[in-house]
Amino acid sequence: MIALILRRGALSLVTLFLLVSFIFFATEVLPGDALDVSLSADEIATMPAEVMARRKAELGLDRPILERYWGFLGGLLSFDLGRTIITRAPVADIVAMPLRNSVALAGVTLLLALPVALAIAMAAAQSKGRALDNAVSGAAIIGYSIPEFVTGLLLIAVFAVWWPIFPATITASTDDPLSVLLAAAPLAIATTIIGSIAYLGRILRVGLIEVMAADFVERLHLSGIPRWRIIWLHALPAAMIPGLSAAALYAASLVSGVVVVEMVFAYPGIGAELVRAVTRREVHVVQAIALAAAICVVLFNLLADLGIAALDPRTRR
Amino acid sequence: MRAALRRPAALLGGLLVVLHLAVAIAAPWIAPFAPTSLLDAPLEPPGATYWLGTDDLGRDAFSRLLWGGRVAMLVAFAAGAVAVLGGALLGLAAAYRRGAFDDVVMRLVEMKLAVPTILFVAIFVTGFGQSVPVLIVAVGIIQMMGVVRTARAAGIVLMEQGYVRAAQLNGESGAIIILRELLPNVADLLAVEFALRASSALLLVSALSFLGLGISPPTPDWGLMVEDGMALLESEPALVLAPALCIATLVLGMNLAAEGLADALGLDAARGGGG
Amino acid sequence: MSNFSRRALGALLLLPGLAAAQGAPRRGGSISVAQCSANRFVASAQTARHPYFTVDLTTRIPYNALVWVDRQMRLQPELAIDWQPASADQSVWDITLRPGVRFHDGTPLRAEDVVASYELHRQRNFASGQIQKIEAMADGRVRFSLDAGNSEFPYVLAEYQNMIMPAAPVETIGNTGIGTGPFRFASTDPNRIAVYERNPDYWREGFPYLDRIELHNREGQQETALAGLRAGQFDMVMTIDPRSVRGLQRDADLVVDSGGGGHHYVIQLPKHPGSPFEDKRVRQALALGVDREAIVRLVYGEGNGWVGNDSHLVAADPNFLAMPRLPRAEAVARARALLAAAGHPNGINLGTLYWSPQSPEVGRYFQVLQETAREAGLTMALEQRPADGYVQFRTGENDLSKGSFHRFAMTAVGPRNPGISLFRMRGDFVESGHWRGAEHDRYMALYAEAMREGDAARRREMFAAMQSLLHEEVPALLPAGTMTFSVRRRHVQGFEFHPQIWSVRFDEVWRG
Amino acid sequence: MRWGWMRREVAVAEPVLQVRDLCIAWRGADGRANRVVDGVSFDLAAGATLGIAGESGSGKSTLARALLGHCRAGSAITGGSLRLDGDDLAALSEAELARRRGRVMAMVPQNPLASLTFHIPVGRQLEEVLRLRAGLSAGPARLRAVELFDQMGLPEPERLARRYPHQLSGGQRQRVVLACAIACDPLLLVLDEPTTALDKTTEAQVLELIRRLRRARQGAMVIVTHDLNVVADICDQVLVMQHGRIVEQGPVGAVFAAPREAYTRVLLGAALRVEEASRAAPALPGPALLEIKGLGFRYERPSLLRRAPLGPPILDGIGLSVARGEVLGVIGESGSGKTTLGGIVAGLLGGQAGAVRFDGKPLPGLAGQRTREQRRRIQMVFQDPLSSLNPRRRVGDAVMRPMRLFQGLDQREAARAAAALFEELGLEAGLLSRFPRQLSGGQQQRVAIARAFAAQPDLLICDEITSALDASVQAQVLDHLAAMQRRQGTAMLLITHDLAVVWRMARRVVVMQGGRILETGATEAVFRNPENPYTAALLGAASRAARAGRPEQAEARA
Repeated sequence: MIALILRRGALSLVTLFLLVSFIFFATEVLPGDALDVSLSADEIATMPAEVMARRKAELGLDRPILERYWGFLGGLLSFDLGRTIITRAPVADIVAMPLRNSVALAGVTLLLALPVALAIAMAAAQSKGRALDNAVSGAAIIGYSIPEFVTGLLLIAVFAVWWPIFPATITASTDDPLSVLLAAAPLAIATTIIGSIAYLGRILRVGLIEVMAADFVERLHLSGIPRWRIIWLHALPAAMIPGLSAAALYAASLVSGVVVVEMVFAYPGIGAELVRAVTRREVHVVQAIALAAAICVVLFNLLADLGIAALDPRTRR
Repeated sequence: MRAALRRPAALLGGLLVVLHLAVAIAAPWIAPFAPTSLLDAPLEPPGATYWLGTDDLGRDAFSRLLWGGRVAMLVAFAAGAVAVLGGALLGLAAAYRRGAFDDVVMRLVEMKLAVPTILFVAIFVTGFGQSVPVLIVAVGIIQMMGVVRTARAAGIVLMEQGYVRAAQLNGESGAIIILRELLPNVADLLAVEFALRASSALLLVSALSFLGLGISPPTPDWGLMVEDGMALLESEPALVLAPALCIATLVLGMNLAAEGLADALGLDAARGGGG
Repeated sequence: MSNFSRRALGALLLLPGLAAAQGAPRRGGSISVAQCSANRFVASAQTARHPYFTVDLTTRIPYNALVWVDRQMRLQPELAIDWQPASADQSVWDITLRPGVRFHDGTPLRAEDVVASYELHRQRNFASGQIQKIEAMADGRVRFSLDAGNSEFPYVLAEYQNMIMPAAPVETIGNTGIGTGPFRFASTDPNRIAVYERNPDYWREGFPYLDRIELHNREGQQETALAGLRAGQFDMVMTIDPRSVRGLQRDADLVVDSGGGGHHYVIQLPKHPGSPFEDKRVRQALALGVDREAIVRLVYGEGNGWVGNDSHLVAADPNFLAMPRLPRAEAVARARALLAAAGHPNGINLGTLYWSPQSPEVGRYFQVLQETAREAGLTMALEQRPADGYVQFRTGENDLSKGSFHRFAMTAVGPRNPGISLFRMRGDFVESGHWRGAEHDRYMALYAEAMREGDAARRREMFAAMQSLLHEEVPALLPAGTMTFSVRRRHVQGFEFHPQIWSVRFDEVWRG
Repeated sequence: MRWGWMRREVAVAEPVLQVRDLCIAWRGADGRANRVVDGVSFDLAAGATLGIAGESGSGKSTLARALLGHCRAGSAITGGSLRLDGDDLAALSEAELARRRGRVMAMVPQNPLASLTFHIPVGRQLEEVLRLRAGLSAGPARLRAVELFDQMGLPEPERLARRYPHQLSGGQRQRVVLACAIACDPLLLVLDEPTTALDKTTEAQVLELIRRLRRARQGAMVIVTHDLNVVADICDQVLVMQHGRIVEQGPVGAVFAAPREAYTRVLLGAALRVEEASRAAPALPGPALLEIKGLGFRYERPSLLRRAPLGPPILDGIGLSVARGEVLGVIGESGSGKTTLGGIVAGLLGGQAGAVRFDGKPLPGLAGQRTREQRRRIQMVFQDPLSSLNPRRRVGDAVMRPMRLFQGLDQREAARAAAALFEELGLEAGLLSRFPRQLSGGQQQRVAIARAFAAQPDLLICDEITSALDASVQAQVLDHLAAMQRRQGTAMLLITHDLAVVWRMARRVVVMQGGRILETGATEAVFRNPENPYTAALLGAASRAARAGRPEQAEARA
């Protein structure tokens, strides 16, 4: 197990290094830089060229790309994420709270969606090919087929405007306690949950159907063990195993991938911060967020591995 | 294929996709007006001339609806094809070569998982512009990495097959083995992958359009119509609901078709759709 | 004695021009405001209160500048009560500060604060680079020395970043958020929320009315902001898309305010060898062929926009010189005739026009432009580019020797005074399409003369002559523009929107 | 040892199990019903043991499950009756069946590893049956489980009960599922292929346990197997099935001694009969074609970036030689390293220790490092005929490809040569344009052989080439192979676990176990007088069916 964790760690470091380099150079080839995009057309129309050049030099934007790259890597090695280019603020300060909020949103979503997805998958797997299964899989596919922003806007129209029982947009602050923030975000959570249930339900259903066809299920059936017991005690843990890695990747992608939901509901998460950082060309913030997202992938994968190890004794050595 | 069509859900899915495709292809001939012409006063109610009324620039909403799937479908299907072809070749090559090449490919796949999709597209679009070919490549690469994993897993199994080993023992080149021996045997898998990738690409494109990174005006596009129409949702709901319904039925059709195809081929569509 | 100072002296204590509110204003209460315009800055916790890193719309909540521009684009005193050129060529200006003003922390406003503030602006603000020297003088006066004559310099003092902050080194000035404005910062969530509370010592006696303003940033997310408005979370949403106006006006609970003017777009026409725009007749044909009224009617709605005159001036500007209007059929006929004369009897393909979603309606704007130009035989393709990095993209490398030139592309233009706006058509700037030749030289000579001219009426004549030159030469196309809009619930009163969003004031807003 | 839980009194006169005209059909994806059990009838008395023999696809496993009233999804009993202890299982509801399963009838499933829940310790799995089916409470169930494990001959039953299935050996797992099945002392015990997954030594022990159970119990027992040796060992009656129908049934001794049906004879013919003379071809004189000295192999150390199991040596100190035209049999069970040996000689695996010389020159490890000529001269035929042909290509392509590659023939010449080769192997030339799935297993394997001979090799490696084939076609394939081999004078490395195949094809044999060579010598000498006890066990297990047919053996059993 420890060897596995070490191995994963080493691989992840390689991935992270590639990722950091990719983002650095990818953002470098884009037209303009942080200063340019911080100025409006009106301002550029009036700003003399020499003033522009002086400001670039002040911000270090005129240094050769490799020099900046090494500087950035050096900073990373000493756990310094750097500072924003324009405001010279520590990047860690900008990223920390939105990251917390996104992890919380992903966590709550998963926590609420998993049991529902599980129940749906079990209902469907128990009656494979019959009306209930068809209805549930159909609903899952439909849930999977509707763009998130449509779901979100519809939820707002129904539950905030026509029948105002929930807030339409989140007015809580980035650094409010999580309880306050999440309480202000019922529709945002509902939107991510709807998509998650559809996705997780599909994966779990397939896993469960597969396991229900396994030899050990047949043996138990032929021993006269009741069906509920077979499903709960024998099949379910086995079905969770292949689903776990997929669920972990999904959870990791939720952290940085709910950009649309964050935008629609103004949830103060890392996805919206990322969009802002990209459009403002704040390379260091983009880097930090991408790193955080990558670390989430690594961590969730590790959690999945641990979960699999707990469920599947064959992987423990 | 025939077995897939015997399932009612898959049949419905296939019909939806074929219908949408047919309309998209035939749009220039069957649409009563050009989709971009400013014909009349804005927001005319539905009537004999304009079946769905006019939009807020005075264009025929019905004609725009008929045209509205063309580019999105082009991007989705082309990106699906890029993803499936590229992903299959890369995945099979990784399965064939293993070793360092495999390691590099798998790191790339992992990297893609770690880079948020939006960031990836934003960098791509900012660098190369927001044109249809750029979108196809960007969305194709995003979808490709999942295919790489699937194709590699299938390839590793195939590499153990006698006919691959026989070819290796005869000293056949890697390209021959990948193209002759491996690729034809993952065709079923790739057909399902294609349907899944195309539907997921369509969703992604609509999300990107929503964020302003996807298809851009003056292209008539359902996603843009939904986004545009949201401001008028209360007074002109049809301008939002009609294109939204089109997107939903098309994606639904592709998903149902993928599921049915996978079911018929004994594959696992849900897990293929992840990653 | 200049026009400015006379008017300024007449308005020594009270700001005129703010419309009277319905009924007797009530004191107290709080409102929650959302705004949708793009904020170009990434603020951190340290800088969230700095005037450079707050949303443009909100700078005049905690801060004041020396001068304010009213809805008719006229200069009004704010922290300065008088401004006078101190040299005949208009290159030295003396400003008299309003007496008795205190910052939020209780310290009085001194000339040194203005000097320190402008040390920052001189280095950072796009329009303040012309300031060579700032000196604090006796009896609350400040002297600005410019690099050249600028008769419109007081407009610079009203620019959105040029707020007055308590003196501090350039590196740290402004971070405290302390200003002289009607409200002071209570809390901030960078890029997201700012909460302001009433400044009891505001220099405008009796103002403000409100106790508290909560500002929520919903940049680019108008639908969410409006949903919040309808759901009762917000009392007001600012800078909304003109297209939404029609629907919002139908709602009896809501009031839509127009700023009476706003931004528009410049389409730069590259004039390098081989470009179709090298030929003046093609440019003129384009100016005639684009149906400007149709853009206003379809994109903005009747009365919500205005027809441009191919200069960077907005129609709200008193110096704006409207172009002669032709019936549509005649304009198209003339455009076709010009094209035929230029050797394109069957019309001409102008290539790809690049655009960027700098405001929500741009996409529709250029679709109408494309369609109406087609009627006159001018075809073009449209290609969207991301807003991010766009200004550089349209500029290109601009190296003719390498065969690279700037692009046939649009850019947004803000509502500013002629001194800033008309300067944008200078030949060495990309927006003029690198306009060259005798007419350009005449244009720039007129500009230089106007900038040295102290008399407003004479200046106005020169500006008119410059605009006429542009009508004839069409170095760039500026077809039409929009008003700015905001929407509020009925109980929010005393609010007026502004063509320059950074000049919006909340002093007189009250809650009914 | 006491067998105290078997107290059931059964009237001997009446059969416990009465099957009449049983039909089971699968409904295919195309909607057509396909009968897999067709009109099967038999009786089984208490205390009797019935062996159901047949090859894969004969419907014997479907029949076995039906004996518990169970049909897999997609199949159903379409006719006949199945009376167990007076009830017609075909007519009972699922709930009534569930009440009887485990108590009245129980099953020992085919694959014990897959049939045990992998994430639950085996003790708890047995306790579950005891608690839910035998009605014991938790404490007694635990004690009883340990007791049962002990009776099944499992070592240290208390510790073993805490282990997970994958931590047990194959024999131990078989004993665990056996314990689960007999936990409630069922009237009818069905064992589905109880020894297939086991090596010969363990198989003998498990069969001994089953025999003991049979003696101690009064209920009836059904053993489903493809291995007639097992039937000969423990059954009193046998029922031979083919394509869902009963081909022959009767007492074991009678059927084996005088099979009435051709199919039964073929099945029996596949069994090893050492009495008959081997017909293998002699070696050609001359220097050795293949010489292996001190060959060792183990998988690579795992690098930081790659995970590879660092196993014990797979091969250790292997030395052998093959002369031109000689057939060398390599015998061993799975895990003996015989397939690895074949892979190394063929060029599939590299990185071994020791020396491999081919035609006097050192032979590089991987095929890619060998010369084109070496690659041509060494060819291989694989175990699974279907997987050795690309399902998406016509079989003609497969055979013509080496001809074009090595002999530089053009399309027409290659087609002609392929047709000729097909003819030699008894295949019609028309089959050249078929896809592999359109051919039978025997035809597929002959195509694979044709592909190998298309390169005109000097050394052919055959890895278990008959193990996936029905007994009836094995002989045919081997005959064609032998004829080709003789005509072409090709040397062969014949890797197999089936002693009958070696007996038939190879003059010389090598016996392998655990990566080492135990014994080398002339096949006749080794088979008749094995020096090594392991070889003796292999031989003993392989020839029981043949002996069962001889009267003296049948009497001895009785």
